Amino acid sequence: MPEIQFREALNQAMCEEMDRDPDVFLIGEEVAEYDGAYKVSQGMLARFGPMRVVDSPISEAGFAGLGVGAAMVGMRPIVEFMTFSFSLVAFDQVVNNAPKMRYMSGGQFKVPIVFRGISGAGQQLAATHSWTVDALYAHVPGLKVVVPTTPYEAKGLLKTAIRDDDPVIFLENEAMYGNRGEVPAEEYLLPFGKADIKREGSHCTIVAWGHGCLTALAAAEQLHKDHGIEVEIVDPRSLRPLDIDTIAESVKKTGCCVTVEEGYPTCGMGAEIAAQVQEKCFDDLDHHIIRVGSLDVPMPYSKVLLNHVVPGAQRVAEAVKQAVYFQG
Amino acid sequence: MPEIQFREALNQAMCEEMDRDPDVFLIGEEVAEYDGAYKVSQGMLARFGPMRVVDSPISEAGFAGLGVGAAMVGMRPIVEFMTFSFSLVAFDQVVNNAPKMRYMSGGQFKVPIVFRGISGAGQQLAATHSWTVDALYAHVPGLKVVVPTTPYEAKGLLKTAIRDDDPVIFLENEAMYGNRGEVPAEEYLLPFGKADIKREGSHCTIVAWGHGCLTALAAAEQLHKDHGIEVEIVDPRSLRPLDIDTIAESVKKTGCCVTVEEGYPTCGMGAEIAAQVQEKCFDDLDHHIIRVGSLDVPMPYSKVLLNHVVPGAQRVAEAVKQAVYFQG
Amino acid sequence: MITLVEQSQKVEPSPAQMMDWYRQMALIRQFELRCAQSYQQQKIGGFCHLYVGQEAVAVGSIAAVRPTDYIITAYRDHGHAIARGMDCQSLLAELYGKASGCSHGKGGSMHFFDREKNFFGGHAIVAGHVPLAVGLGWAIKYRKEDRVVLCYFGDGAMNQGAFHEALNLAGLFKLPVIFMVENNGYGMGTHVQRASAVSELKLRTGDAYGIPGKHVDGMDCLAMYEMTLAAAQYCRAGQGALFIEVKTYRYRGHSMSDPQKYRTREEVASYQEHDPIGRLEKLLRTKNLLDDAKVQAINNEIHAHVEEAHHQADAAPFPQTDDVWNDVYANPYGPYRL
Amino acid sequence: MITLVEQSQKVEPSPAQMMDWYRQMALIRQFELRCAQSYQQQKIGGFCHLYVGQEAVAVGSIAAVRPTDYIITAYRDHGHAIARGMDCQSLLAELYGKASGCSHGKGGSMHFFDREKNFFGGHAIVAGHVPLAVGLGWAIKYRKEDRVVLCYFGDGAMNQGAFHEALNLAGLFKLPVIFMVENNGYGMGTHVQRASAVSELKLRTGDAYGIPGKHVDGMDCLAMYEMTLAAAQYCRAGQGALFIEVKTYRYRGHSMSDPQKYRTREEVASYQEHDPIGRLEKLLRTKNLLDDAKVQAINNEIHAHVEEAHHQADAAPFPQTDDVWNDVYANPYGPYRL
Ligand SMILES: Cc1ncc(C[n+]2csc(CCOP(=O)(O)OP(=O)(O)O)c2C)c(N)n1
Ligand SMILES: Cc1ncc(C[n+]2csc(CCOP(=O)(O)OP(=O)(O)O)c2C)c(N)n1
Ligand SMILES: [Mg+2]
Ligand SMILES: [Mg+2]
Repeated sequence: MPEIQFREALNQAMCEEMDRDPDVFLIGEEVAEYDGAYKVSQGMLARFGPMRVVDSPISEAGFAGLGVGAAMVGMRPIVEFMTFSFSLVAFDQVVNNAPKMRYMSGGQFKVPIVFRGISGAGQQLAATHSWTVDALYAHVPGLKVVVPTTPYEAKGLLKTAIRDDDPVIFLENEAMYGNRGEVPAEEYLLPFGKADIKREGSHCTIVAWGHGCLTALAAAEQLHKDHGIEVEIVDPRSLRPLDIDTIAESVKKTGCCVTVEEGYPTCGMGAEIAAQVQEKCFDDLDHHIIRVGSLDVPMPYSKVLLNHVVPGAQRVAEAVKQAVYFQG
Repeated sequence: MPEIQFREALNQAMCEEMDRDPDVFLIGEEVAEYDGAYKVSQGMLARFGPMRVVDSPISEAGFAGLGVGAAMVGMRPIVEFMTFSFSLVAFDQVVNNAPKMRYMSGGQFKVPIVFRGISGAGQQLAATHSWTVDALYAHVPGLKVVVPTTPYEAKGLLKTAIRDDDPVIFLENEAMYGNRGEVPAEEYLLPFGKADIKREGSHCTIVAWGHGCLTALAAAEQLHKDHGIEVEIVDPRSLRPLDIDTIAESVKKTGCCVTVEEGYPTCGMGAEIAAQVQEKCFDDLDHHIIRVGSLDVPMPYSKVLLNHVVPGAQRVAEAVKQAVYFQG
Repeated sequence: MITLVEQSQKVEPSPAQMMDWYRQMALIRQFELRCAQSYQQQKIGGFCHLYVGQEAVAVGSIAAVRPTDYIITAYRDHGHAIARGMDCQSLLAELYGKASGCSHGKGGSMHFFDREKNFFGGHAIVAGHVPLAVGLGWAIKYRKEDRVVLCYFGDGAMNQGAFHEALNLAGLFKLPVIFMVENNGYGMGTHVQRASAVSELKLRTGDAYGIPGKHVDGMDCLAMYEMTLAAAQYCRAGQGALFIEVKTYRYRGHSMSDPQKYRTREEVASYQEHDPIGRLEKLLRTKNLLDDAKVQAINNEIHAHVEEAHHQADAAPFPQTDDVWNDVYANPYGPYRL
Repeated sequence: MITLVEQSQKVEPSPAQMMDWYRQMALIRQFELRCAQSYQQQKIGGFCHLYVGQEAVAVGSIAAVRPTDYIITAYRDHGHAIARGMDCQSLLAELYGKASGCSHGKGGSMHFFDREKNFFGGHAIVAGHVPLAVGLGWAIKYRKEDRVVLCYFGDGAMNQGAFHEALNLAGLFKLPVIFMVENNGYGMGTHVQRASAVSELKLRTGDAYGIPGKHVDGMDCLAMYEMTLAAAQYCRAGQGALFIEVKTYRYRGHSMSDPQKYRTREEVASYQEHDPIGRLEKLLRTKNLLDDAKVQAINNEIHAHVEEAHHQADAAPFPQTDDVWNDVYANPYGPYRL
């Protein structure tokens, strides 16, 4: 299988779907002539022309809404937010127009739109530019929220997202764009609502996705090597719908659960998973569920502070040790 | 003690603080000449004049940002959102500018601003107009989120909010504006981060606030009368800071916990409370924590549908019965 | 460049057309009065914004476009829906929260939709739909279709950020969208002069977005028709977007609970003297198309129609509570097959 | 009404003033080049937007206002901070993420703040600070103070909703705010003509917000000074807000990682011929205020200053990790006493 970068996987997904369906187009800031602020759309303008790969002014509410309107007549817009931190100026369009048009019209309209772009901290961009928006959007019925961890998932999930008839929030991470991974040459799709066991283990379940999942994998490796603690990592891949069954099954096996997220912890995705896990696995838990998240502060610029705020492998490992009552 | 309406309590709080401090002003849509869309600011224009009670165009991002800017030089704006559903077009100003200016500037600026207005469903306004924004704002470090349940709390907490040096999200509910309650004639303030036990009981803890707390009280009365089940109701009054200690103490006593919220359940405040309670009270819980919230759908218009979506006393009572293993 | 009306040949609508418009306006008015009554009876809930006084705007402008053209508006949408030919019964059923409502009882007054009739709502967030209109325009341009978008909003909406972003996009991409501000003088209780730094709204889009601004008397159904016809022609010719300031007036309060202390009875009365229905009626009388008896007959017929719609809607069943779960998603589990 | 410059008496800055401006511009340039170097050495992280080429804008305009006036800008804020008199060492320390930085290492390049110097940031969300500027203006008017606000933003920012809402408010409330667009031709890689339906930006605010739009050559420090002086006079006189389109150019990429395929070397070179520093230097030479030796001396002195600042900032300690918890709230528990 060819090994490609995460950003190439996304690029392939978009190109294949645009080849397949003339209703698909990409709009966003710098997606066309600049080839994408992070080069995800590299070469697409040359290939598809300016009506299908569209540079927008810095008007997130405007072009997000443009996408929703176009989707209402059957187009399939891919709306790129340079980062999802900038989706906050378009928040009303994303949380009110996209996910509610179908419901409010009694089912007359589909809104097949994908909002995609970077979410997450880690690049020293300080408080306003470092949003992890998982929880903000998973909160909203009518939206679907997808977070790929590998290039393989990036491609398969993005293709599914583009074909999906509902608005999908597709969250990427700058730190992962260069990551390489195997991606089949043949076409494939990956389903939403189907978690992936990224690592098997019997001592503790970690639920983690996206960049946090890579952190969890590193922690798991360390715990294995240092202490023989075998962690099972469940990657939900989509946060809405959430495959709670697979998560619960794992927790029933291990008896404990740690969640990892890079966003603000309060009312975060970790809280949601904890609330559901304690409901499904009340009699199976040997320890309370531990949430590992960003510290509950705005994101600072300075690297030493940033590294303290964003959860690293060490913090995850400590949580696991606590969960399994490890006496070091 | 005089009995006054909830809206009068808010009005008194604003008037007293404006009398006391010339830096306090009120801005919003229809707050001045119209006397407030919901008459909360009745008479204030006449009393304080148009520089201190300010009608704004329909520009939520504009006037929310105006407030933040004015707060940076020591003014104390009260920004009224006609409803918090409309705060979503100003989301970036509320979640990025207000709560992060202090942090990003290394503590050079205070942002003493209050954003207040209606939050909650219940008036048949359909999906875009029926937001309960508790969780959206409690998610964000740098904000404080306050929800009064009684006129007494409305006044005491709003006065605290206006004097607070940080941005405060102050959530009211249209259905409660006419509610009457005793309010002392003398001046008083109520603290944030201090829960109130709205009802004592030994069988089950309900955590509920604002309109949901009234629902919980109704359920408690019903459970008491019908089944002799004695519910303890803990009203956190502020969701950020959250008085988890008082909640946990109650749960340790009762052994079970039900949360009630009117917002979307996923990544909601109920999830946060559940996650914290299972952490603090893991060994004390006899049943998993049950969350009662809005059904996980956009808010429908039709009353029969709406009443099904918003949690009522019946649904709360059922949850309590489940939590105490009541065999009816 | 923007001498629209002058360019288009002077249009003389046929007697049948004018009679139709008269009927439509009268229907809207009676429909709205019925709504007021039903609201008082608490058959209608939520916010309900009546179109009384503004009838000529929707009727005249929608008459000038084709059924294939796209229409989108704000929450004061009853008039547009009726002018677009939506059935009164399905509208009343919607208002009464019934399953047979045009939005299955999920939308209510502010959210009328009709996919078949190219009626894209009914939107309650002020100016939130203006970017959607641009998206509809984008789709038309993308697909090289012979359509235009008619997008209505109020004077108050022009101070929203979404309006600004949308208009710049429409100007930049030269999209076939007619932006029509129904300037009824007030956004809720706020006079346009207390909300817009520049209250001559037709000026606000030319230098700002390269979208020419025109001006028309919204109490005059024929003028509305003529202006919109010219505008649609302009858009169809690929010349880009247009902005039209429509001067109109609402006779009733902003919504059902409005003490209206911001204006005088005299002000309302002065506009009612130019009532759009009365005005067309007068014209039709001079043309001998109407007389007292015909007016009475038409009103009776409309009354019967509205009452019948009301009775049917009233008798229709409410949705099942389980219906709350429907239409949250088109693909609840996603399209997983290749 | 808006013949600003003409109205104000023609200003002739003193030799000392002009020498000061020359020094400031040279300092900004050397500071920025040092930043580029430090960025390459990974001493600076995040986004870093250099001001090279635009020096005359900040220097000329800030020279024209008083220390008590309020200044607020976007993320390309190094030049404004230096022109406002902020200390290079505290700026470099900020860039290096040090506790002694002007924002204690929490803000970085895009978030310089100095309360003492009335410098209100440094804001990274495009146009997100424009409403804040209006709030500063509101406070001035409310308190009847003799101040103005100088608010900078880029050409790209004018297509944001927040810009629109803010300008309408400033126009409506007649606030003492000078809105200054630094039109450097591009928002990232997008030419202003591909982003703004109307690319002559000075036109965009008059008919839209009743805020007169002026135009000035941003490569000419003296013109900037003159225009801003007149504008401040206008605002101080209570005449309301003003908009100034400043034509300028950035020599470097948008941020540190910009391949700049959207423009040619020739284009950049053509602007560099009108370099603001070179231009003032030429003038000062004709006035015999500068010669080769003096230029050299000034540059040496600045170089030493920047290097010294760099060394001190570089040697300064990082914040303690526990510092992440500071300054989230001013009152972590609220003011509970009466
Ligand atoms: C973003 C937003 N802010 C506020 C409101 C509340 N609101 C509804 S209608 C209205 C007035 C709108 O006036 P205008 O645009 O002139 O339309 P009209 O009612 O006159 O038809 C307001 C303030 C809203 N729906 N959305
Ligand atoms: C709301 C928002 N959208 C997008 C961005 C990303 N971004 C940062 S700067 C920039 C270009 C801004 O151009 P302009 O306003 O002309 O300022 P300049 O960089 O030329 O000084 C973009 C798109 C952002 N910071 N905020
Ligand atoms: Mg109006
Ligand atoms: Mg620029």
